[in-house]
Amino acid sequence: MAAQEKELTNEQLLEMYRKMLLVRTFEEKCAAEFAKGVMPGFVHLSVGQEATAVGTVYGLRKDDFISATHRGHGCLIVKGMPMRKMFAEMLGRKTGACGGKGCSFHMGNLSLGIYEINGILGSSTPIATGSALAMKKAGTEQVHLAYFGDGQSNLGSIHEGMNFAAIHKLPIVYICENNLYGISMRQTDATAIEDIADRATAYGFPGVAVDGNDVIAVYEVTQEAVKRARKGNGPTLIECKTYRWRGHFEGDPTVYRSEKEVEEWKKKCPIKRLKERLVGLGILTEEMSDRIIKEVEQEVEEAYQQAWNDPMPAPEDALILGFAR
Amino acid sequence: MAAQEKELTNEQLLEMYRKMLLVRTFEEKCAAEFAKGVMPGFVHLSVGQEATAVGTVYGLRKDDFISATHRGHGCLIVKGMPMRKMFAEMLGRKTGACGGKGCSFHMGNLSLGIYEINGILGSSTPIATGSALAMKKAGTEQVHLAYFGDGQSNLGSIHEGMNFAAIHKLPIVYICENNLYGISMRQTDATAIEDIADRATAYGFPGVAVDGNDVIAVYEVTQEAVKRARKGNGPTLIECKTYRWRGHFEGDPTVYRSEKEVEEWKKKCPIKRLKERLVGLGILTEEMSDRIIKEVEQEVEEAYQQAWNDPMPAPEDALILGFAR
Amino acid sequence: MRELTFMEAIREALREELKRDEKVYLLGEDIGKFGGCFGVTKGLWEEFSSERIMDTPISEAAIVGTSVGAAIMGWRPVPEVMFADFLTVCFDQLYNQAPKLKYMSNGEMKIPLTIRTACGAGIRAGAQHSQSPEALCGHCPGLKVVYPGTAYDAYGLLKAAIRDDDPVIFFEHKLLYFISGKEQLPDDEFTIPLGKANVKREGKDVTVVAYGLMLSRALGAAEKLQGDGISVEVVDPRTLSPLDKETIINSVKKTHRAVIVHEAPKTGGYGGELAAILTEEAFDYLDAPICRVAAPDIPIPFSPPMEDFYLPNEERIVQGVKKVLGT
Amino acid sequence: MRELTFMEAIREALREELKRDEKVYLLGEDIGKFGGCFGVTKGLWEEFSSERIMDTPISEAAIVGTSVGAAIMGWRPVPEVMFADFLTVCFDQLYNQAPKLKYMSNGEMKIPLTIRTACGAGIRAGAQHSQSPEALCGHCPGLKVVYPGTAYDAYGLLKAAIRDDDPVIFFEHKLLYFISGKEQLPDDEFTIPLGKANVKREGKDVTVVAYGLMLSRALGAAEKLQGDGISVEVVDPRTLSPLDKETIINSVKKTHRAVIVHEAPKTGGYGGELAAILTEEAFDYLDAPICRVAAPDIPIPFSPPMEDFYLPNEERIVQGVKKVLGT
Ligand SMILES: Cc1ncc(C[n+]2csc(CCOP(=O)(O)OP(=O)(O)O)c2C)c(N)n1
Ligand SMILES: Cc1ncc(C[n+]2csc(CCOP(=O)(O)OP(=O)(O)O)c2C)c(N)n1
Ligand SMILES: [Mg+2]
Ligand SMILES: [Mg+2]
Repeated sequence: MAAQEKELTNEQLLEMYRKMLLVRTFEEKCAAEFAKGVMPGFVHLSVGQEATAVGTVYGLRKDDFISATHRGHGCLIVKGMPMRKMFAEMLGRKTGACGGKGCSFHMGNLSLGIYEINGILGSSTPIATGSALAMKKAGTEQVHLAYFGDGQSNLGSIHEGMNFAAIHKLPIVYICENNLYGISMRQTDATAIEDIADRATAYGFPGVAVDGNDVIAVYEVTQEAVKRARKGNGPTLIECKTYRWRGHFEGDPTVYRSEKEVEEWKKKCPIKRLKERLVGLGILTEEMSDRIIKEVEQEVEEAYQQAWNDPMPAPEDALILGFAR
Repeated sequence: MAAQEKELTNEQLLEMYRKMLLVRTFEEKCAAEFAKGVMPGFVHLSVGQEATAVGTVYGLRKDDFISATHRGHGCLIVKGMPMRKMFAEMLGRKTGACGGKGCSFHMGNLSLGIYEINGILGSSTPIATGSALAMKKAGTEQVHLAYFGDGQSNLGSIHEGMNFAAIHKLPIVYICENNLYGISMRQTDATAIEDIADRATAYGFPGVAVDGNDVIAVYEVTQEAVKRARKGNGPTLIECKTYRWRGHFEGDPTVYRSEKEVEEWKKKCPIKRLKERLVGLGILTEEMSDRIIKEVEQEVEEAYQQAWNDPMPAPEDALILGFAR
Repeated sequence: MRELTFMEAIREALREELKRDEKVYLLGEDIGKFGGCFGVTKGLWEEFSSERIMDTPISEAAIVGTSVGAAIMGWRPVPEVMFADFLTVCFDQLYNQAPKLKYMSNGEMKIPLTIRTACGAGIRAGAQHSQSPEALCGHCPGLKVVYPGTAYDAYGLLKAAIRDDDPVIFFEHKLLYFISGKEQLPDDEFTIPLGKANVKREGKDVTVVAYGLMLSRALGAAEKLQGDGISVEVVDPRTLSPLDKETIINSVKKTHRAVIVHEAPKTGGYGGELAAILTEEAFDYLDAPICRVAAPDIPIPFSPPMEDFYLPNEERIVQGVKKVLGT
Repeated sequence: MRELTFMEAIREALREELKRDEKVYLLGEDIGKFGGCFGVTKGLWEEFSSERIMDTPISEAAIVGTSVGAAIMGWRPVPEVMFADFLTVCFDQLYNQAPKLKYMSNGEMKIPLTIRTACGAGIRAGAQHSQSPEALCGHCPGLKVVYPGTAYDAYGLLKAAIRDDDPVIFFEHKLLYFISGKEQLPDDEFTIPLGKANVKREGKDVTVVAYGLMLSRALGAAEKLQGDGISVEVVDPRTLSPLDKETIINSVKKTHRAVIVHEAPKTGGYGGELAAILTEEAFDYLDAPICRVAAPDIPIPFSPPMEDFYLPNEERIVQGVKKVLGT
């Protein structure tokens, strides 16, 4: 890891810290507003998983692509998605990421290299694989990062996507965000294996399990896989072991796990962990951290207020197919 | 193997030999009749793969079940399916295995422990897995053998079926009949792995690759897996490496492979191989073999003649849902 | 009498069938301790065991596919597909397997299987969690399609479905889980035969055919129209396959006018089938064109004003009725 | 003029589009050196490369799913699903993905994708290799559905489909591969716009709407009926979605009678939609009930006498026409 820390400049490390805070603050704002009843529909938050989002996306090229999961707000933010558009979508505003036609778990932005989040588990995997095929055909050395959760790794489409990528050595990195549960189902009940990463064996490309709460470790393995993919050496499956602090969706009473388990994982907070490391390295001070937190809070708050003041679509806008954009 | 040969009595070894000949003769009869134009539809023959059919099915209990593939006539015959009913089905007769409603690749017989052959690749895997779940629930120590080809192993349903069986430790044995091709696609082009058996790693149960032309080796690994399954220790994936001598379906010009490759594999004929072994062991003589061949030919011929003379269904029989049987 | 909501009625039906027949078991994602995504199975896992109420991996092809296999072996699985939108990830089991195996095996295989699934829009769940794909299932010969609109019907039909020897898909509109009030159900158990429509309101000027959530909207529209002196008969087919043509046709023979309502997009929806049947078999009784009231042919938008616009409402049903009455 | 069979016309259209636009590529099972299960793509792999004519694993969700992804990136994939019966193993891509992503992304994503698939009965392929599932596709808003009945139409429509920016499913009836004779096609390339029906035969007593293989049977029936002094107009919608209602309605306004023919089972088939449209929009012109001639609601049997009984034939179309004429 020392090697990576050397590769990463102090500025970069601080930027990663800031982005983790940004994601956390965004998600907590969502939670608070959802609780007020102003955010319709289903909202899946990634609080506790920020190291995975930041570690995987940070370091991608602008023209690289990601296909995040329903719990992927963090990935989107790191890839450059304006938070105002995200809030606006979640509030059903006309200015939202999908003009209000999507929802929290369908946001995307092609020009920023962000595929629409897909609501059908598994189905985005072959789609992302096709994007990687297109990249290979175009010879642009772009890479696609395709995310899925531990739970959805049991779906057939994921098998088909990974096998297809393997035979064509496509420039794709599969990221399994293993937060131990698919809604209420423990990964260890949904599969008889310990590491989802081992499934790479079935396709003939490397599989790596990594501590998903260690942003630098995640960054490191991702960058290695991205490099491999860019060079034409094919896919990698990375499993990031992490944990979601909140319910599956907002409102989930989480009867299926103990408070103790949650508390244990909160102790492993990825943000606290990076902070301690940066403080230890002398890059960050408490004061700096407080300042960043304040800036980030303001940034999130502003984005939210703008989104809040954005207009709702007209009912008949439903009929516009959106060709105009 | 010596151990197994000891376990298998001479009678059993001869019976296996006879069954392999029966399968071969049945298939060759199909080929000949198809060539005459009297067998409608698609016919997929397993000539060259007899060791896999006999080695896996021989030794099953009567109340065990199989789900064979479209190339599964051999498995059906060994499990006890009357050849007359098979020929009758393939000739579209009312007396056929499915009353003429199925076809060559939909035959089955529940009371003999034979699921209908499925025409949609992959889809029979979860179904067979459900049968194994039923067996576990019933506590009957039955076992289900679920077949699939190398080509179809890339379908999502196979992934989902095997994962489901793994977590419940179901009494099922998955048999991958790897004959190197899925129609024209080489297994080595359709996957980036050498042994399909390795895919068991993705589910956490054993995977074994075996020489699918060695009937005794196939029998041995299958029996071990069956024992394991019966004891409640869960599934096994067995990959039988073999080769089909004929086209994918009758009429296939096989442009995708060389004559030389076929000739090489014909040298590895599983029947010749068993014969030589049995002759070597002093169990079989040329004369005995000739006699068996003759008997088998007569048996097949009689079944065919009976089927041939069976009546066709009436057109309106199409409307009968078949409740009456 | 017991007072039950739509959701409670379904839960009761499941509980009773689980008790009655040990071959019945439920399986699906998060239906155990979690009680189901919408809470339908709450308490069943505690009352029965994890063998009778099986939590599954996220693996719809396995959920439905293993159910087909176990059904062949004589069990009576009741798989749940969390959202009807996900039927497409296991659609082969619904289209090529469950409904065909009996026929293909010349009657040897029976598939006593009831797939429950939550459908419908109105909860701001977006384009992939809000659909009503009953028309897809209505074109799979051999598959029975049930789509109840009341707690009473849901209870009686679900019990009948579970006891049926053929595969059934059972649509539960998720808005009905939450907005339907308590209904009176007899204390003694009962079943409602599949394939029997029900006249939910008698009338003489026009027949409105509606099912699922749309039933309550049709009844609301009928009430409003009553004020205008228009007498509306509301017929709920309840099961789309097999379809009780007779009740629907008889109603139209009486009223001479028909409006068909469904929540799915109009084109290719089941309303086409219903209209076609009336045109084939009650043509001479029809005094006006048949009107279909359905959603527009677009994916379902998320934002509340747009989603509300998407879903057929009482007002549009009222307009449809007025249209066929030429008023 | 060039003389081409149905299969040759499709191959030519593919070849020309591959030449015209390097973003076009084909993928599917055994479409390369093998030339496709039915031989449609024969010679293309040799002429182009294995990058333009990609053999795939047996993996329909990957075949169609990767195509959706590549289409988003600006490519124009033409995946082949070997038999239309297999669409169900990748149906999510057809139902929830390809047709919805443009809308869900507010127009940001375009999906220029043409899925080719061989459908239809008549080759003794049994219940799972003989179906005509166009009605399922006709209920996926955003998905265009093409089902040609002649070599000329197949050629022009396939080229238009490949150039279209929206996802298209293109049904090719496999009997037409083999039984259709040579047709005259102009030497110069042409396209036929999607969403335009075609009057294949003019007549005045009754309109028969038919597509795919049924078109030729409808024309055969029309010829026979001519002998009885009945003048039949045959309209081929050619694309079911978008549907050219106008041409069909205008024909019925002229003839006052309609028979709708399709090969898929009657219940829930696309004939329901067509009949419903006529009942809604041409009711006052109809002098008789609309008659649907379609297959019975059963899986497709294998044995020749039963399969022949299953498939609608000229005789049944003749009877349908006589029925609506009351003769
Ligand atoms: C095909 C399909 N099945 C089920 C669902 C419902 N669903 C949405 S999220 C989810 C859990 C996903 O678990 P996992 O993949 O581990 O991701 P996580 O939510 O833990 O981030 C489920 C079951 C769905 N959207 N699509
Ligand atoms: C879902 C699906 N896709 C494609 C097919 C067409 N098909 C039938 S057999 C076959 C090849 C199967 O290859 P493999 O699994 O290796 O079995 P083999 O024929 O070699 O015994 C194909 C592609 C099908 N029946 N179902
Ligand atoms: Mg998870
Ligand atoms: Mg093979």
